[in-house]
Amino acid sequence: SASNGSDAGGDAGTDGGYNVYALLPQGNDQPYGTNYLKAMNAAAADMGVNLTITNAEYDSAKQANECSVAIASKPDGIILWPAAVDTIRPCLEAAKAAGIPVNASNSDVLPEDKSLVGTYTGPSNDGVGRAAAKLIGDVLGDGGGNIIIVQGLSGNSTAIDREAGFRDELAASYPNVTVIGQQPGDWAKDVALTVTSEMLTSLGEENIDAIYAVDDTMAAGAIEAMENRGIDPTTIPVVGTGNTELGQPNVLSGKQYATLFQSPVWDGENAVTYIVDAIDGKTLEPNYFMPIPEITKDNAAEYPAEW
Amino acid sequence: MTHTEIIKTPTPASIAGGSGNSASKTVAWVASRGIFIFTAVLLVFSAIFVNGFASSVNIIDVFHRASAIGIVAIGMTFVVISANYIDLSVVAQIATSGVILMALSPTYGVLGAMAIALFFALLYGLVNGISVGFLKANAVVVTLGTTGIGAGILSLVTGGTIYYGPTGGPIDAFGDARVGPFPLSAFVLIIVAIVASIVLSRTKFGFMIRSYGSNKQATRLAGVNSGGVVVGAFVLTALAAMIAGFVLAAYSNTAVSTMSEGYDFRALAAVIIGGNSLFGGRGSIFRTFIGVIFISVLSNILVLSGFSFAWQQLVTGAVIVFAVALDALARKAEKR
Amino acid sequence: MSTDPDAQTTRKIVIEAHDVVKRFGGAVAVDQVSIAVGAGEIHAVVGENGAGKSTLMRILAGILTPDSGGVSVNGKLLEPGAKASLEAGIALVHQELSLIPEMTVAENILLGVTPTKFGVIDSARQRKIAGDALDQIGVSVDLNERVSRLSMALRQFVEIARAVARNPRVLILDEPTATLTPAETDYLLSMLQRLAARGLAIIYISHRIPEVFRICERATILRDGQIVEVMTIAETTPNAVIDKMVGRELKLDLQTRRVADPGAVVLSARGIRAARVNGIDLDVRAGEIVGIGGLVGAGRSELVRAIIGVDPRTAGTATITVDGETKNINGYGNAVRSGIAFIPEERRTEGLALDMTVAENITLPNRAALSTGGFLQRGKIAEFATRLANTVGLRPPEVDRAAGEYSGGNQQKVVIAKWLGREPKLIVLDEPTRGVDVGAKSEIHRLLRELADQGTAVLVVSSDLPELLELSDVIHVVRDGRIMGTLSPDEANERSVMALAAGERVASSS
Amino acid sequence: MSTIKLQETQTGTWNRVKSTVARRTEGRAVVLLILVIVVIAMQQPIVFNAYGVSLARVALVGLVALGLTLVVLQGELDLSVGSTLALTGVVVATIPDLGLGIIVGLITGLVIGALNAFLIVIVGVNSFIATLGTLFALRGLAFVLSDGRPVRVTDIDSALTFGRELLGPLTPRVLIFILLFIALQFFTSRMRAGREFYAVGGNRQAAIDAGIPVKLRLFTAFMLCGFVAALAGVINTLELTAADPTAGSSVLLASFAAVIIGGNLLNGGRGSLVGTMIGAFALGLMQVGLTFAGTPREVQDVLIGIILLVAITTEPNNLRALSGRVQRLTRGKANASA
Ligand SMILES: Nc1ncnc2c1ncn2[C@@H]1O[C@H](COP(=O)(O)OP(=O)(O)OP(=O)(O)O)[C@@H](O)[C@H]1O
Ligand SMILES: Nc1ncnc2c1ncn2[C@@H]1O[C@H](COP(=O)(O)OP(=O)(O)OP(=O)(O)O)[C@@H](O)[C@H]1O
Ligand SMILES: [Mg+2]
Ligand SMILES: [Mg+2]
Repeated sequence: SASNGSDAGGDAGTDGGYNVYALLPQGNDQPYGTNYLKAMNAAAADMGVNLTITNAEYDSAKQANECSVAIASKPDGIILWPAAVDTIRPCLEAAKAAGIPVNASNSDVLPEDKSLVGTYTGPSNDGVGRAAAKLIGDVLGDGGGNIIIVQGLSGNSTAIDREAGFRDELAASYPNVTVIGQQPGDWAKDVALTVTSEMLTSLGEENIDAIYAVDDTMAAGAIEAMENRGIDPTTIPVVGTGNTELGQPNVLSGKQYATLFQSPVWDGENAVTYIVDAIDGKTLEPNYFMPIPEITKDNAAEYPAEW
Repeated sequence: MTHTEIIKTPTPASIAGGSGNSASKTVAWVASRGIFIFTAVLLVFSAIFVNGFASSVNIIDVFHRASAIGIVAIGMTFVVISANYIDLSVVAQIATSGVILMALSPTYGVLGAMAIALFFALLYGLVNGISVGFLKANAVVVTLGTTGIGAGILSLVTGGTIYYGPTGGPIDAFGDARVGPFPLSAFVLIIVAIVASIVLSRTKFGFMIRSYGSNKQATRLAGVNSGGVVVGAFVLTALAAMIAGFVLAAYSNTAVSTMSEGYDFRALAAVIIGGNSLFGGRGSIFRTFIGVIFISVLSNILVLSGFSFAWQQLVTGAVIVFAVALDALARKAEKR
Repeated sequence: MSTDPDAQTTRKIVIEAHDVVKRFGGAVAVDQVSIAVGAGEIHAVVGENGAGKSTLMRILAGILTPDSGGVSVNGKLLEPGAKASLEAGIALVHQELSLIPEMTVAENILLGVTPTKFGVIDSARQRKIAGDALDQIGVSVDLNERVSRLSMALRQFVEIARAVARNPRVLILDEPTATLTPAETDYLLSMLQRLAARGLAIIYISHRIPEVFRICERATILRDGQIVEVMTIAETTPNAVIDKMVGRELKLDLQTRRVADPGAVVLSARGIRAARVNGIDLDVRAGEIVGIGGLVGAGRSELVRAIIGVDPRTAGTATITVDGETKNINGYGNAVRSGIAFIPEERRTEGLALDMTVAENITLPNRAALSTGGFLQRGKIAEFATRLANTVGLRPPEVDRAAGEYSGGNQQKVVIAKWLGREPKLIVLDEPTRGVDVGAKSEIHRLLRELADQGTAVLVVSSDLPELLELSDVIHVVRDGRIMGTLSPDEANERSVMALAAGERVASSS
Repeated sequence: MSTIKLQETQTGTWNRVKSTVARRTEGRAVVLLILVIVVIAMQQPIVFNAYGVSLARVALVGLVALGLTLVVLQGELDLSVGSTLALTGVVVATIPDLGLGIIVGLITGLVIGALNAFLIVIVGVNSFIATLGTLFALRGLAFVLSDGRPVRVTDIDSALTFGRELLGPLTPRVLIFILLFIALQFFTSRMRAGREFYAVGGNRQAAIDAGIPVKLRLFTAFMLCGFVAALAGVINTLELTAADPTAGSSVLLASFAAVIIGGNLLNGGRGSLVGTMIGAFALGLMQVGLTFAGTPREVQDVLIGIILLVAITTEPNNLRALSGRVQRLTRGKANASA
């Protein structure tokens, strides 16, 4: 069934190996993507899968074309990490028509498109948001309080999903917690630093009881913003996501109240594992969610940072 | 700060003097200085109406917003005034120097890393400058090409790794350092501005850049090595971009290959809002500096007032359109 | 102002200008000019460079709107704007060619009036009309050729065909023969007479008085933007016309011209070849003014530019000798450093940075002298610039004013002033007084003579024959990038120069 | 009646061919395209087998470039195409009735073009600056309207059918692209208004003097450019069944690249849509080929960067300038040694 000549990672051990396209919106241009790719390539090498990887740079039109390129080269399976989940229905239908199994990775497809994918592997971004909301809601206690959100790059679907989950969970379980400010930190520490500081200025340090930074890099920025103003970070709990090399030290030192361990390694590996299962026609659960352990000062040591 | 420029584009009409056109001359005078007035108004307005703007902590944030972009814009001014529109490759240049600083200081020490960054800055400046100055290629296209090459290679080499320095290390210390109420980076910005301003307005070289921007042919026929002048302009821009990379990296004590996305057009916007002419010749570093302050204050108060990213973009764009339209009308008023 | 003493025409007036005035900044280019031309008349408009001829024509053609006064055709006053004038049947052949380089001959001939069917170009008709126009003027050229690939002469005829194609009532030609050989000129003139015979009103501008006397019925003489007189050609003489143009008795009194005592050779060029320059040898001595004559397009500019390295040479060497030391001229920078000054043909685009001040323009070539340790010496600059401005008689001598604010003549003085600061050993001027008014012109001439007397070597390219004859100690006449002949002051006169320029003696080889 | 001969008229077919070739501006684009095709034929023949997909990519790269070319031909520039694309996409998606949405979207494009033209022609702002402003403003507007999230079209099924192959493996995008190319090529080569774009770009003063309505032509070009960008936005939205306010970020530079490689002179007056088309084919096919080969995106960026640099620095007159310098230098040496 091998239709393209590329023998990247091709391992003589398995019969020619499966040809799989991985349609990703990021790669070596992002920290997460870099480690995701490492794990993915390693897994592929083990299982004798020939991977062809694309990076659409979150341009959904580009990804759509790469999808049709993939389908045209008739691979055995496709791993799709949507650039924007709303835009992938055509890709999924085309793949289905061509009889190519597709698994979603890292960002789940919309419920109405669920029937078009074999399974989803990765974090529940919505779930990540909810977990963050729990952490913050619980630490604030029944009294609740005012919080601010440091968002990711505007329009980015992961960021959007996490925020949605976060706000839903607050509304559902923590009515006393109110979001009084939100600004994009563009996934970047320096931007997060500035906007957090500015929100502290405009809303008043005393009025802010907690900060949700959509990832650890930006959490680090938020923390530095507080330190720069002589605020003790432990007094305003910050919750991030990732347990990154940048975030973990802050958690260990208690500057960052908590984070959620999202493992690019798990993500990359399982994307490959389950596409192989899908190709082999195994019956699959609708979702294989990445375990998202809550990391705090106490257990951080047990979870070495991966990115 | 030194500040010499030809505020108006002189036309034969402007010595016609006499009746009628004195009115339009006043319009022109006001308009050509519009940005200074706006900036003043904006500052006063913000101080009075925007809660927390005047606080010392916020001044710091304004300068944090201003420093890196400002340094790039000041560098870019040399390319703009030499009538070469823009150096798109500053995006790649900033990231390159920032990443080199953070990634290599551990092994080569801070100064060693800076030296290596300097090498690449010069490389960028020379490739861009020679292609534009001697091969007479269009600057926009050339720098578009070098961006692709430079950013591509940087990303290939570093991946998306976030390089971060030890907390309290020299770079971090620089980033956090304050002089009085101001962050050190603010002084870097001001020093760069003063030096650049002196170079542009007082030195032989700056004079040649302005003259070249004003009339390439006449400058060449006066025996100036015009290609060399262009190379000089691009090298200065590259050096500024390098410094901006250092400042940006030090600010957050981190660097990553994507750290400077959007800095190309944002820097150009600052140059233009300052009222520097894209046709070259006309303009000053001081104008760019004011343009930077204007933009930084604007985004700062938009965040302070809780505007969403969407509105921030919209307002910024609208302001640029307004500023440049006014500049054009000013020139028309003079011609009349 | 009244033109009472002036010659009136009995013909039916087709086009008429009433007291038109046009200012450019301070300078009045056209001042209270009224002119009337009748059907079938060929009417000359003559005057020195900068007299306002082209400006007046651009006003007649609706391209420039006069500050006051108006233009009427068949007694009907025209709306401002080129379109109205075109529709009224006024066609202008510009002095500087105004064709679209990347368009074909046919497209250019019908530019602005392209025939269409439902917006689609009717290329059949386009080619037909263009072809007819070319036939009318009797020129054959490939209608599909891009104009950028045509010779200057051919471009000139395409321009004329373009005017004719609009079958106009009024045909205006602004120095159409400037780029033509006598044969071509001769042809053009008889062509114009044919057109006039068909009832066209033709306005004809030329610096070549004989042409005027050959085909024109009346001549309007402009000086400094004003009408001096309207003369009936049949009742006057060339000298009378020239005197009126210049406003003084113009006698080229060769006896009283400065006696040059040329010193050692300063510039020596051998076998120079370049684009449109085909092997030229040439020497210029200290204290000598060498003139280069020829028709526009002869390659004079290219010649001097190639010699001093402004444009690349394909072959040949040029050397400059300063106090006994001989250096090769490789590249322009090196030429300037070794004491050469160059005043280019295109003042506004090559000579000056118009939006910079006079002081800044003067500083440019003298930047080294005016700066220490890379820093400009502001005080020194002001003093230095003012001194030079006075030397060349810049009026007003305000060095902080933008160069673009000065009149053409004064601009040219600035261009010269900026080089005088370097005390050049060789000064090369290309069309030094083009578009320069009479007063400034004579001052520039005086300046050049003084320089020569002080031992500077001077090389002048000029299309202005009187100027060339007046200034030069020796004249090389160029044609097709070759020196066709060299004339000493006593051999040189309009006739002999023109003859060489037109290649008459070497007709066989051309 | 006598006629004079002023030029050696081109005789013989060979000379005709030579002069015809000499007139064209697409030389380097053709060379590059041939190169790409040859390499692909050897390395990734699948690019041709799956020509439907490849053409879709070419259309993706080239559609906006077609509009941009019209502006460049007049010596102007439009930096706002990417934002226009994003904004119109959002407009289309937010309007429930797809048909109505498409119409409003396209009108939006025309309006934006008119706005740009107004700033440039009436107010007198340099096009580079004016469209830099609208670049920011329109992107902001897209975010405001979409609240910074992708907007899914209401009538997904009709949108889906739009995205499917219509003619063989060709999707509507490809067909629209081809038709638009033919239309615009016809417009700029056979229609008076379009042909006069070359006059506006080649010698604006002469164009004005000849009575060409230059302002009108500028308006036309910018409005067409905005319209084409909007069209791209509409097509994206339909094909993807949703609009992404961040869309089109890469469009400007990609289209710009196609235009440049296509041999269009940025000062205007010289170039052609054919050139842009060839440029788009070269870039598009190359990208598809590299994607099939699984080449990392970074490598693709580097390659395209190099091609741009080579394309621009090898403009004939630039080279002539260079060779002139080199000659003089070498001569300098020779003389020195002599
Ligand atoms: N666009 C302009 N701006 C400023 N001054 C101008 C402009 N055009 C012409 N002038 C000035 O107006 C005067 C008349 O110029 P014009 O070209 O009409 O002279 P002319 O008689 O045609 O000279 P020539 O014989 O050299 O063609 C000159 O002093 C010239 O410098
Ligand atoms: N046959 C031609 N083909 C292309 N360009 C030409 C031709 N003839 C003249 N030109 C251009 O027209 C201008 C005038 O020609 P050139 O300068 O060579 O002649 P010249 O003898 O210097 O006359 P001028 O007095 O105009 O300088 C120059 O820019 C030249 O490049
Ligand atoms: Mg004239
Ligand atoms: Mg000349």
